[in-house]
Amino acid sequence: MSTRKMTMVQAVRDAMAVELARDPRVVVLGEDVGANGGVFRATEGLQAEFGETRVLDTPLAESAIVGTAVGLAAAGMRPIAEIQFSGFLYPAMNQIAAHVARMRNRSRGRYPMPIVIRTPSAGGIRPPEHHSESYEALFVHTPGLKVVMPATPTDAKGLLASAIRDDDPVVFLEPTALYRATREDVPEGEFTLPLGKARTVREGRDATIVTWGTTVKPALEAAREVEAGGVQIEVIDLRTLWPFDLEAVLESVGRTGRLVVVHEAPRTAGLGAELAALVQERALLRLLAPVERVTGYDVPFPYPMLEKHYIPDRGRVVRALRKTLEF
Amino acid sequence: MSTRKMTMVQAVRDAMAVELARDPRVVVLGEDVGANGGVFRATEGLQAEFGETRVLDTPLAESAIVGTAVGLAAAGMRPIAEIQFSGFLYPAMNQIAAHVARMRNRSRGRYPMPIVIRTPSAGGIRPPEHHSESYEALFVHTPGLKVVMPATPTDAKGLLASAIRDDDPVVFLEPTALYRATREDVPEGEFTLPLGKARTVREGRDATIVTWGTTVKPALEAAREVEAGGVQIEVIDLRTLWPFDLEAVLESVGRTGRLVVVHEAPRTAGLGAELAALVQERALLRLLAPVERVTGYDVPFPYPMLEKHYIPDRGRVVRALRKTLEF
Amino acid sequence: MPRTVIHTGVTERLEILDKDGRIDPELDPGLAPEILLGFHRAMLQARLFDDKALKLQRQGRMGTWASLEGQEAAQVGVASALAPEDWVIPSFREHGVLLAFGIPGADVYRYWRGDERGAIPPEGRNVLPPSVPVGSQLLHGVGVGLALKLQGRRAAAVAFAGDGGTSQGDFHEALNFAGVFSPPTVFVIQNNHWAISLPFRKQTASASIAQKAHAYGIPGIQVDGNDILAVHVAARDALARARAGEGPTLIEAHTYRFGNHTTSDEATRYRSPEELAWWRERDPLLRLRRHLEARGLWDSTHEESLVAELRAGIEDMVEAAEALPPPPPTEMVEWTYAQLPWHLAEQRAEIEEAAR
Amino acid sequence: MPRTVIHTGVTERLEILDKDGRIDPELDPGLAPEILLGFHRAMLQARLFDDKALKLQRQGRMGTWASLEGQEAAQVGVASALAPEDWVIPSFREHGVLLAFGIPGADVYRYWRGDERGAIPPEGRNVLPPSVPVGSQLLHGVGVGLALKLQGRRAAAVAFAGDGGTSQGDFHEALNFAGVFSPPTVFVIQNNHWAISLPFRKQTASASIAQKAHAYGIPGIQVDGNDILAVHVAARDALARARAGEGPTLIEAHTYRFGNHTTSDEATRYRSPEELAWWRERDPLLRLRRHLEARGLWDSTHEESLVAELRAGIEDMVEAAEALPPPPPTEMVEWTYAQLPWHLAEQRAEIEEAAR
Ligand SMILES: Cc1ncc(C[n+]2csc(CCOP(=O)(O)OP(=O)(O)O)c2C)c(N)n1
Ligand SMILES: Cc1ncc(C[n+]2csc(CCOP(=O)(O)OP(=O)(O)O)c2C)c(N)n1
Ligand SMILES: [Mg+2]
Ligand SMILES: [Mg+2]
Repeated sequence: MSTRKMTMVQAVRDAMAVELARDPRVVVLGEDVGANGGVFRATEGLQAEFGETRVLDTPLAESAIVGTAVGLAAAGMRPIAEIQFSGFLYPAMNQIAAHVARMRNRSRGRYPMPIVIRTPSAGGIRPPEHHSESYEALFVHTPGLKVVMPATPTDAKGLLASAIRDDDPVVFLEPTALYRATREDVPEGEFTLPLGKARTVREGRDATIVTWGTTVKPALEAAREVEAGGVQIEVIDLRTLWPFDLEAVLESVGRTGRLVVVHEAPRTAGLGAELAALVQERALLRLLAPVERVTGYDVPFPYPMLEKHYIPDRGRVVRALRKTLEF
Repeated sequence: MSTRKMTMVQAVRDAMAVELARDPRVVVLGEDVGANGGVFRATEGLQAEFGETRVLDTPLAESAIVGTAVGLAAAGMRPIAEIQFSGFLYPAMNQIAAHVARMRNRSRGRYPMPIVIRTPSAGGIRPPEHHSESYEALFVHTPGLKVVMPATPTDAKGLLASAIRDDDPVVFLEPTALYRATREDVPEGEFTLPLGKARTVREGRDATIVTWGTTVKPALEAAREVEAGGVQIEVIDLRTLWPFDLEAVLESVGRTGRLVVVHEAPRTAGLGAELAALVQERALLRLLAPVERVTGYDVPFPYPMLEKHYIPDRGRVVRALRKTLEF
Repeated sequence: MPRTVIHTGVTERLEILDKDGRIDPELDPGLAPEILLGFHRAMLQARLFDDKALKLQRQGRMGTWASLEGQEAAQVGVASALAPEDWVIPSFREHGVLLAFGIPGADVYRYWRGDERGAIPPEGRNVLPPSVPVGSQLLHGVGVGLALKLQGRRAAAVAFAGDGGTSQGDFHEALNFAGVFSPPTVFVIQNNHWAISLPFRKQTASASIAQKAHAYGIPGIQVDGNDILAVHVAARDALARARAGEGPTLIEAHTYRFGNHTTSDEATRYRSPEELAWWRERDPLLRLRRHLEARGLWDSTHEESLVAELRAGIEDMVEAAEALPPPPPTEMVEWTYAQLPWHLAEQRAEIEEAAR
Repeated sequence: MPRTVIHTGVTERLEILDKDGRIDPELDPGLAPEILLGFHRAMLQARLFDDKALKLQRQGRMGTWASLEGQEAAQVGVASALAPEDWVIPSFREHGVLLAFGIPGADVYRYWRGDERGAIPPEGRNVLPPSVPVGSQLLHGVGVGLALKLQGRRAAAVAFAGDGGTSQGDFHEALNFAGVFSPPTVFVIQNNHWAISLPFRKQTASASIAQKAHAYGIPGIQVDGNDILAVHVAARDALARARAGEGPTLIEAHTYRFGNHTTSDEATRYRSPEELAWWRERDPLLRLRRHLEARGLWDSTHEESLVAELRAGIEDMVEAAEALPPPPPTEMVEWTYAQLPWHLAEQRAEIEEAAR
């Protein structure tokens, strides 16, 4: 398979270009996705290539973007709806939760919803308010949705392509801080990676970190730092946040007996809680220490001056690892 | 303190009547809250008593109801916004999460949001779609909100009065199935109960059930059934769902070593997950069995024909209790 | 030059058949008698179907029911202009549209008895399930219309809402998208003057809903919604334009619900018997019957035998609806995803265990 | 009777000062020279303040910045009609409104440097923090207006949004509520013809935003938004009506942003230099200056000394903004609730530990 060096945002674009070319039912709609190529350039050149009927610049209305996608999907299209930042998912929440997530169920399979809702997500780029949010737990808690967040260019391409081909709606969260953070060889042309499979980023036997998106990096850094002390830390990138790869998590924690979950979203009722709940439910007797959570705090994502104190960093993960190892 | 027999919906009405009379800043707004007295009669007669400027029948728009409440609160009023059913909170989600929950923080205290968002919630009355939802986890996960759900007429009155007086926004979930389920003596006139305090409904030493709202009843029934076998089950009604009474939960589980959480909302990333996460975090070594969750399933709340199979009932709680007791 | 008029928006109302059954000769669409008799049949069926549902509800054999009585012309007038390949995107009160569009009455009853399976339209008919969140479905009308356009189909989408629905943000976003993308979508607002207890004059300070079309640069028209001819003609023309690629239309059908909002409501709490009486004089069914009678096309014998025939058909629908056994409890987890994920496989087992 | 006109909505546009600085004598509001000079000063200050922010941003001393250049008349025209007891509910581009309404420039800079404390208005001034979710703040304008009305205050609320903001459901819901409840709220839409890369003609098929007022039964007017006199007069009249209990108004100010959408944007990707040049000829500042010069009230010497004076003031604002030390990390948990709940007390301790 031939590859090309791509950043994550290029990989995202490439996945859409390939799927638009492959399946005439695929359409892209959202704010500034046309001539502007998206505010992050994730749709750069797509309108020029596929025309204004396949790549639609919409008026500024998120509920309408998603609600229109519902109608498009009901009538046989496969829309990719871009929400400009995850902070602006809320105006579309009714369409997402009341219709996207339910239409298949409500119509007993007659009107499936093969919709991808792509949205730049999470923090780290020092933007104004509402541009740094991590809302995965809201969507995980909403039955009928799948939720994905890639942490590498390759995963972004393969998972987005799978999401587009999936017959169920997928909320696809793209970490803005990673859009241009690295370049790597990404397969060209058609390429998919299975949804629902975690990725073991680093193997270890003494503790497991489960994380995703922006916090994979500080987790790895923390693992390396702690390993200087002679222990081995396993790092799992969840990738698909729901339905997630519980098997991989349980297999790892079954071996290590210790789990630290790291995520940017606020802690309370976040996805870390679900991980903790499932692990204690199914592996209580294997747990050598409580499941630790290293997360954003339970406050609105702060403005740029304090943002770095909010996002879990290496130091906080190290502390949690030490705590669990010394329990 | 003189009392009067009231159903829960009467108690809710009474709390609003007392607070409207007590504080001229309190206003009620929502759909059909005027002449009609609310679709459940929770605002019956309030408009006649306090006038159309204190009790406002609004056009049919939830975002506007909450968004208007934000402006009212910013300018010194204390609005009580009724959302006709919790299923219709979604259109107001942006106003709730982006503004109600954040305005105090965003303005560094200059514009507090003493808003109560009251909404009939949860299942059991066999209505059409979207009239039975339990969305507490969404609000618990949203920093800046308090979340309350009473299970008795007295709690409804005392907690709603406190919510109205509270300087922070409170999402007040009223279980429709309990609106007229019982009548009890409720204090007349001014009466408050503190937010953040759980209520121990039944004491026991062998296992703890934590629940709220509609599922307090099946939890109690299950406790009684299991106790026939000689064990004692403690039942805690959480009442304030966030920030909840962790102390009470930990104290109880610290004694019993076993916890079953019962709620109607879908299981995954529900509030039960947070309870499990906190308890294993702070009392792992006391746990004699995994925290069990008895919840709604991870599907949209079903239409009336299957609703009784969705809502946790005595049988399912009994099974969970047996499982935890026999672990 | 300085204080200049930049826009003048004129909004019209169409009435053809007056309350006494007389047709305005200039506007007479000249429909054949069979067509008019068909309208009458469909409206009568809708009314009897509705009446039966209310009776069943009182007997505990039906769930919450939203009555359409009084709105038969507004519903049948639109449905009668549809082609089989058109899409219907209903709200929760459009039983009359569904019946006239060929949805089995038994399915409609099933749905409102609390069974999701009642929302599956027969093959060859495209009707989205009733949308309960008021106004939200209008956006689906935009999306369906856009899909039809992209697919190059000569078909249209009709999306319904009530007067209350026009207050929702989604109404605005749908009509604005429709103005911009010009899908073959017809928006039909049945303005029955009440949204539960809120009268239209408190729903908006606008004099009409039709005039809101000017805010979106699309055509809008108000029709006497109790006049089957006016509704039919407006819908027919709007649909023809839509199918011809000429874009969306907003139709406001002025009508009234004779009954309670739903079986959970008590309309006497908020509206006057005089108002109801005023509207009952404008009963859409009576009006057409008067017209047919005046033309010698109808009489009470015809009426009686048609009522008997339709009632019998409705009894069959009830029987069919009630004959369907409730789904097994596990049914509830089967349809949320295309393939059952691990957690729902586990939960299905829980449901089975609980049902034992 | 049958096909009748039920509504005619006329929408007007107001222009007073033309692009060459000539006043239409019939519409001349006859403002005193000091007032006009005040307008000029405020507009120039806004432009220099904006320019400085862009420079700071390039030097890494400012966060993302949304430039107001070109919209000075639309902003100062409204602000100059405000009374101290009025409320301002801004979007994210209204720096010119804030400055002219008496908000310290240092605070505005602080806010956009990424410090929540910059959003606290001085005592006696009521300005809500910038609202980033487009359109959502218009509803706050309704609520504030309603509160003022309930409290019997003779004050008004002014809520701002852009052309893009009018596509949001919240715009619709706000204007509809305003029509129904008649709060003393003025909605000011700065139609700068672009919402990031979307031109106004793709934002809506409506010919104007002003005409949308007819959908809500409230007065609406379009003004030349680069004409400080037209903006001021329209705002003054709307505010007077609001304070007198005569209800809300929608004002559309036709204007243009000369710069990029924000410092993250590159406008040449989507719009032509010709369009920009056309609008630059209609620069709101130049236009007033031409007028003042023609009346002998201004010349280049005045201009130079005013620029120098304003620049010095702006340097002070920068200094004050930069002098404020960043808040301690624990600050982030202090303001979410009136009293710190247990979980945030714990998290505060975590933050302290992490900062060590
Ligand atoms: C978003 C939303 N809010 C509230 C409700 C509750 N509700 C159901 S019908 C209705 C009134 C609808 O009025 P209208 O749109 O005029 O339609 P009609 O009932 O008159 O047919 C309300 C408030 C709902 N279904 N959806
Ligand atoms: C709800 C929402 N969606 C998207 C955005 C991202 N965004 C910020 S400004 C903007 C364009 C706004 O255009 P307009 O309303 O015309 O105001 P202008 O920027 O021209 O002043 C967009 C899409 C946002 N802030 N809020
Ligand atoms: Mg109605
Ligand atoms: Mg704009």
